[in-house]
Amino acid sequence: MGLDKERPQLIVNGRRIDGRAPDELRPIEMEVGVLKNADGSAIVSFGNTRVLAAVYGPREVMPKHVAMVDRAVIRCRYRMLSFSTEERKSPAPSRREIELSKVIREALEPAIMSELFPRTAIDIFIEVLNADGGTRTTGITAAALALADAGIPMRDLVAGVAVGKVDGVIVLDINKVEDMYGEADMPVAAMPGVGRITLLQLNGVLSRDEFSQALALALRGIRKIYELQKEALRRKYVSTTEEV
Amino acid sequence: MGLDKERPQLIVNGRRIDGRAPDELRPIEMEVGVLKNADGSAIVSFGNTRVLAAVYGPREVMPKHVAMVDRAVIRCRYRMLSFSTEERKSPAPSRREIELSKVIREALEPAIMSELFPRTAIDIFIEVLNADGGTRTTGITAAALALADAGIPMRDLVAGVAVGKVDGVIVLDINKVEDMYGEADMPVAAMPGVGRITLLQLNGVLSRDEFSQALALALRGIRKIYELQKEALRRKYVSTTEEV
Amino acid sequence: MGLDKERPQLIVNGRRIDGRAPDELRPIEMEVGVLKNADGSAIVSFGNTRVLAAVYGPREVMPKHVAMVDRAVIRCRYRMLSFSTEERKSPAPSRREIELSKVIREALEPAIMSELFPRTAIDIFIEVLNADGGTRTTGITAAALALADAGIPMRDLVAGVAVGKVDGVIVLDINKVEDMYGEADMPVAAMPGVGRITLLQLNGVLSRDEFSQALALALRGIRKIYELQKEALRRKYVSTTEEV
Amino acid sequence: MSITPEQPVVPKLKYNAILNVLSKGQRIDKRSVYSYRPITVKTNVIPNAEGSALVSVGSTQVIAGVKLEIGQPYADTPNEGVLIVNAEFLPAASPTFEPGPPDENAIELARVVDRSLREPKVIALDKLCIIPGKRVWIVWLDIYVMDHDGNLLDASMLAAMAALASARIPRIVSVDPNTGDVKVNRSVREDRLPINKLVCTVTIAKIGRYLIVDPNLEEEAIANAKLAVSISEDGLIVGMQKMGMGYFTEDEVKSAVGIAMNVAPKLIETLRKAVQS
Amino acid sequence: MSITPEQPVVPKLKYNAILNVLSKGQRIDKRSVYSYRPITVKTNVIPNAEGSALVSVGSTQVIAGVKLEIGQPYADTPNEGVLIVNAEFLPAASPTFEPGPPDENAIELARVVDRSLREPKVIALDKLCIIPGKRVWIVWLDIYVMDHDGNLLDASMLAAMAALASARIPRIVSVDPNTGDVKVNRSVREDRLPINKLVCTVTIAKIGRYLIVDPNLEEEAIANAKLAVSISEDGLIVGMQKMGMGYFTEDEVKSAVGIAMNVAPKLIETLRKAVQS
Amino acid sequence: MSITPEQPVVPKLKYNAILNVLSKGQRIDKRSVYSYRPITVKTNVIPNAEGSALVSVGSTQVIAGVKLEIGQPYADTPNEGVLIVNAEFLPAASPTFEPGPPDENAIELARVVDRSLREPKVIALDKLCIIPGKRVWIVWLDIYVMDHDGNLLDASMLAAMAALASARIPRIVSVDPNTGDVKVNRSVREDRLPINKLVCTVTIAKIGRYLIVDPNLEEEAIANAKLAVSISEDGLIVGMQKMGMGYFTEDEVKSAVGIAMNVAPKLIETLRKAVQS
Repeated sequence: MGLDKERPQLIVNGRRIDGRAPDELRPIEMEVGVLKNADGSAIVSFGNTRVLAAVYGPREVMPKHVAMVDRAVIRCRYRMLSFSTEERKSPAPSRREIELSKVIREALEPAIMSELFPRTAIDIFIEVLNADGGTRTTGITAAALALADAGIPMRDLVAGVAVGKVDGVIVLDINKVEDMYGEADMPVAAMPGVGRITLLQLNGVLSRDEFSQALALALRGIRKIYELQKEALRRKYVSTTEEV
Repeated sequence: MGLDKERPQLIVNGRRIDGRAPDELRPIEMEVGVLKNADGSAIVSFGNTRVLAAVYGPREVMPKHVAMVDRAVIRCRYRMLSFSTEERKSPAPSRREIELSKVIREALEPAIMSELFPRTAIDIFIEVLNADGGTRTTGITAAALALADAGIPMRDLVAGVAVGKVDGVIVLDINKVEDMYGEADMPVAAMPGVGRITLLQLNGVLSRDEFSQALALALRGIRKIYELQKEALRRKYVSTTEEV
Repeated sequence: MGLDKERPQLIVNGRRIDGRAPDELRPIEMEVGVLKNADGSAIVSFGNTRVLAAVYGPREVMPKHVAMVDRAVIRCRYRMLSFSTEERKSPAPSRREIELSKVIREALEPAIMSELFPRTAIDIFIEVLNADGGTRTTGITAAALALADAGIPMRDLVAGVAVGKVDGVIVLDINKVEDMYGEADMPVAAMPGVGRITLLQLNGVLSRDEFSQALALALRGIRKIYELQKEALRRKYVSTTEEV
Repeated sequence: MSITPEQPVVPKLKYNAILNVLSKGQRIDKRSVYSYRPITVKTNVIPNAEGSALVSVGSTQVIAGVKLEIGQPYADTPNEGVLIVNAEFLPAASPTFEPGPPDENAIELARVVDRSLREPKVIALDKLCIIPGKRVWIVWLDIYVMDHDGNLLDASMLAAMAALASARIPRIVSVDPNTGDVKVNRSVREDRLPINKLVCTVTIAKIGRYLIVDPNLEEEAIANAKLAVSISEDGLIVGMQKMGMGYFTEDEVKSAVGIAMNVAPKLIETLRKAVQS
Repeated sequence: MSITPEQPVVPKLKYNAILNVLSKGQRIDKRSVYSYRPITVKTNVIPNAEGSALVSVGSTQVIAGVKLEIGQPYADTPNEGVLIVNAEFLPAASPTFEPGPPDENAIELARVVDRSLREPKVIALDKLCIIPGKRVWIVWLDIYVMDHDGNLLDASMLAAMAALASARIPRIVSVDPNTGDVKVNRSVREDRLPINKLVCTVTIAKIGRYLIVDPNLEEEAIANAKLAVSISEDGLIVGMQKMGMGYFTEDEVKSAVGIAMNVAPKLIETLRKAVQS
Repeated sequence: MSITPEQPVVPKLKYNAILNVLSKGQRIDKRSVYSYRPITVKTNVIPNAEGSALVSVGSTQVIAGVKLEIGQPYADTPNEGVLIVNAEFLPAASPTFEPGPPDENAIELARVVDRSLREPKVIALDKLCIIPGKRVWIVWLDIYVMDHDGNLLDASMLAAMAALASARIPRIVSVDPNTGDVKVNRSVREDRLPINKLVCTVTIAKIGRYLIVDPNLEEEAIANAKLAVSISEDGLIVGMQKMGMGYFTEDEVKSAVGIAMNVAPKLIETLRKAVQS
């Protein structure tokens, strides 16, 4: 995590730098169906982290040779808009973005019933509008909503959150400052309804006990986010119905 | 425009920096059929601006999926050779070259009877040999000759010229210095025989009246260039006939 | 070849900077069949120059339009690993690597009976593990062994070596220091059994007599390398047979 | 290589319907020929950007952001800040957009916006010098099209202008004129980015013989050509770009310019309200 | 765009055979479920590299090399050296690998190795400063996969670690703190690159319901998912990465971590022997 | 990846015709086997270039230009200018050339020209130093093939040599040895670029068993292989490159070198005339 100089104290009187308790999520907002053209879309915010996800598909695959005879191919791109970060991000795809596109795809694959749509593609675009920690897990949470909004059959929603260790304390939903100066950052995504962990990364140092504790905290947080997802979809469904 | 320091006086006693009157074209040279391999080619000079255009087609399209069932696709590339500018130009395609390739293609499309050649491509290569202002309009003028030289049916020739505003005066066929230090640069292309404007850009600031005046001046200049084009084609036709 | 400052004396008492006589090869090692997956492979060392060659094919061509109806296409890539040179080499393909891939392919083409395998590809990958002069000729020598190891029918093996002129003396198998400070570097490859020269480049200045002398010396060296190649293949064949 | 784009398929029936209402001075979405769809402008939507705006024009959505960084001036303008404009069409915005670097359409859009800002000196770049000849503010203006329902240029110009006019400059903590070392505290933003005047573009599409403003996606699909006219709040023409495979007559061009000059003040007013709030 | 990869075709018979022996706590190549294939580590195989290692794990072969160059530190760590990790899958290594820049799999591998080295401070970067704020050693770590028979990550991590731990720093001949000019004599190498601790990764594959370590190519082809756990010689978890299109339950994750912690000391021991010699 | 190129289809009849005349010591275009097509060299054709030349060899046309810019020397030659050679085959030049960055043929051509200039020290780079170790002239030599009717290398070498030998250096207005600031007035060109000697290449093609110089496009299509020999005006061999998928015997190589040495003086003479005028 680097940047030792001027390292701020991250836990004061049991409270975190933004006033949260260790096991407290940031304020979460979810809006489904925000774009006209995309088959499904959602914007999700965890505090100042704000991510747009859009889904097209199942649709024809171009080039054709990429298609699979027994399932839809999932294509996924995670990107940070140039102005989403403190220092302007160059628009050229970074190695980080390439890796995250892969792990996010692998976090969503287990949930999508791609076997129902052979020879098609399902395209997932995740655009980070503003980055303040936890962008990949916020992106997964938004992508799951966009997939549902597109009417793509899923085994369960996928929700994600990053836990971490800061000033020796295991905390939920770390923000950018905690990520930068903390001892560990551990993004986790899961299908809460069926108990399946679909993304798990650790960037930092933990003992075995700390790891178990962090994983349990992440899964508790994910369950809360999952409830918010279901509510957001219900809201969309209700409002659409009302419009009719 | 920029570069305010050491800005030269551009109009002295009603004459421009190269001695021309405001409504005077630079010396123009046109040579048609300068390459052996290309189906059509031409070199056109407006003063020190010198541009080569070459045309291949109608010919088979590769890759095939680019072809259109009801017309030929027009492909167009505008480029500056590395040594054509005062500072060496990097050979990587610049954003400027990409934009100009598009607006030049759109300036030529209305003239080409592409509906006669479905499933083929007509390729237009414009190479700026030396740049002294007005390269895109010189390139369009050369490309129209190369298309005619290739025997491609056209509704009319296309001719172009850049007008501008320098030291408050609306002038015809601006050169590099006038472009750099002037108040406005406005490239125009048209099919003079049928009164159709096919390219129109303004880079600079004009009042509505100045704009009307500039547009009229451009169209007058274009008509003169058009006569020179027809003469150059006649010359080519006569000399070819004589050879036979 | 540049770098005049601190130029070392390259010939002292008729001996070269590494103690060799002018017509002496460096210690040469050859090992065939070093990889499991490749159809054929070999590692060859000339002194500290160490090159891996791997061959796949004849195999299906992708993309299909690259295939030829009357022969196999040969695809060849020469590369230097990042840590193979004194200053780290950037992994982006250099113009030098692109040229060498071509001349190496053209050095191997005459030997491969590609007409036996129409509509297929034979892929040759040459990876320079450590560079100390003569990497292209060491690569050709290794590639010929890998092709033989892959069971691809050949008119003859191809072997190569670089000769040079250092301190006025024509020498065999020049190393990096001799290449850098010498007057000429001349890589040669040939099919010794049939007397065919398949690669010939000169980087430096030679009189006509010196050139003839250098070429003759190269061909003598190549004949020795050729014997070592045949021995290496025999060794592989014997050990494989023994295993059975 | 610029290549003839694939023409969107518009059913004959649709085409006739559009032309038919146009002949009555109307649009298929009930608008008059010279009016815009509903416009919304939300500023400061991106906390990490020094300025930002999310603009919708009908269903078209564009987001623009401004990042300010310390850098070197161009050699020929040693005492001025630097403006760099980029535009990208997000693949989320349309089923026909593909991921990858900006194509010729996005590049053209960015360059038209750039010229429309640069020529009338919209940003007071001369006030963005920190150490003459050495250090100036670099103004990165990035435009992303999020949802494409036609007339991307006008929406992009509104977003760009609103993002610039609402941007604030981070605090400069220290300046060492000898080494060129400039320390910035990004968490505190102070003065507004200095803006000389507001500018908008008005895009006029030609359908058959009719001229309309703010074409939506269906109208663009059947338009012969478009003319974008950039106009500053003081009523000058500050840029122009003919787009598309068709042509205009001299009279059509003059009409289009007249229409644009009539419509522009409303757009400028919308901008002014958005950035004052 | 990351895209669902082509699934290798594994005959049903093979699949059943592998599962069948697994159900008896065995592997098709006779190994036990938690044991590695034979490992060899050869260091200093590349004379031009400051450090290098050729590692084989069964038929999988990886070569790693370290180049040390003088460069500038990052602005936020002015007194520390810089580590840059790259990985490439050579087209020689597998019929499915294509020439070209690293794909997402190679990039992921490099980044997992990078994090596993960076987080536990494997290299004492603070000892690689030459002129504070100006000149430091840049540690270029390049990993090339030469032959692919499964479990590229663990083999790559072993090669990376062995190359670093056997690297020696070229002699610095002169340093001018004012100009930042540093002269190096590359033909003389002196001190070892300072290493704080050894680290390895243990990759656990899930096949059906079974967890195994060090999957070979055939096992990887039928594995649902993999979990790589990076472990330092002092027994801490210093990195983790779930890979593949499947999932793990919470219990499976905990089991995998336990297995990794049991197996890691043997890998660390292998490394220690290789770099001491 | 270098890949076997598509072979141009040459009708058997044509092939036999060419071989038949060759067996009589003749060419299909009436030339003798060791003679060139008509050569024209026009210098100073590009006002913005410091040096330029348009060369035709039969219907083959090549344009070369020299741009001189102020830059930094290489670390190992601190007191010498820098030469950078690029070549591009314009898509205008042949129906088979595609737009895009230089392919392996263009890169090979540029590198052969580069070596033939560099090895015999054609340019007196030691006279192009402005501030030792800091500022030198960078000589950008760019070669564009405009029309391809065979033997691109010899035409390119002629154009390159003529462009260099006719180039003039812009006036240096001021030099500040401390800051490295060099001011140049590009509108005034003064001294010639210092040239030590003239160099040309002679390309010999092998068709069947026959050796010919200056192959045209049809002859190249059926040639087994080519050997380019670079020769300086003082009669030394200063470069060599075997090209193509065939081979030469030792005797053929020696014959080719002999032919090249006989023919070169005429090319040098052509160059001398062109650059003196």
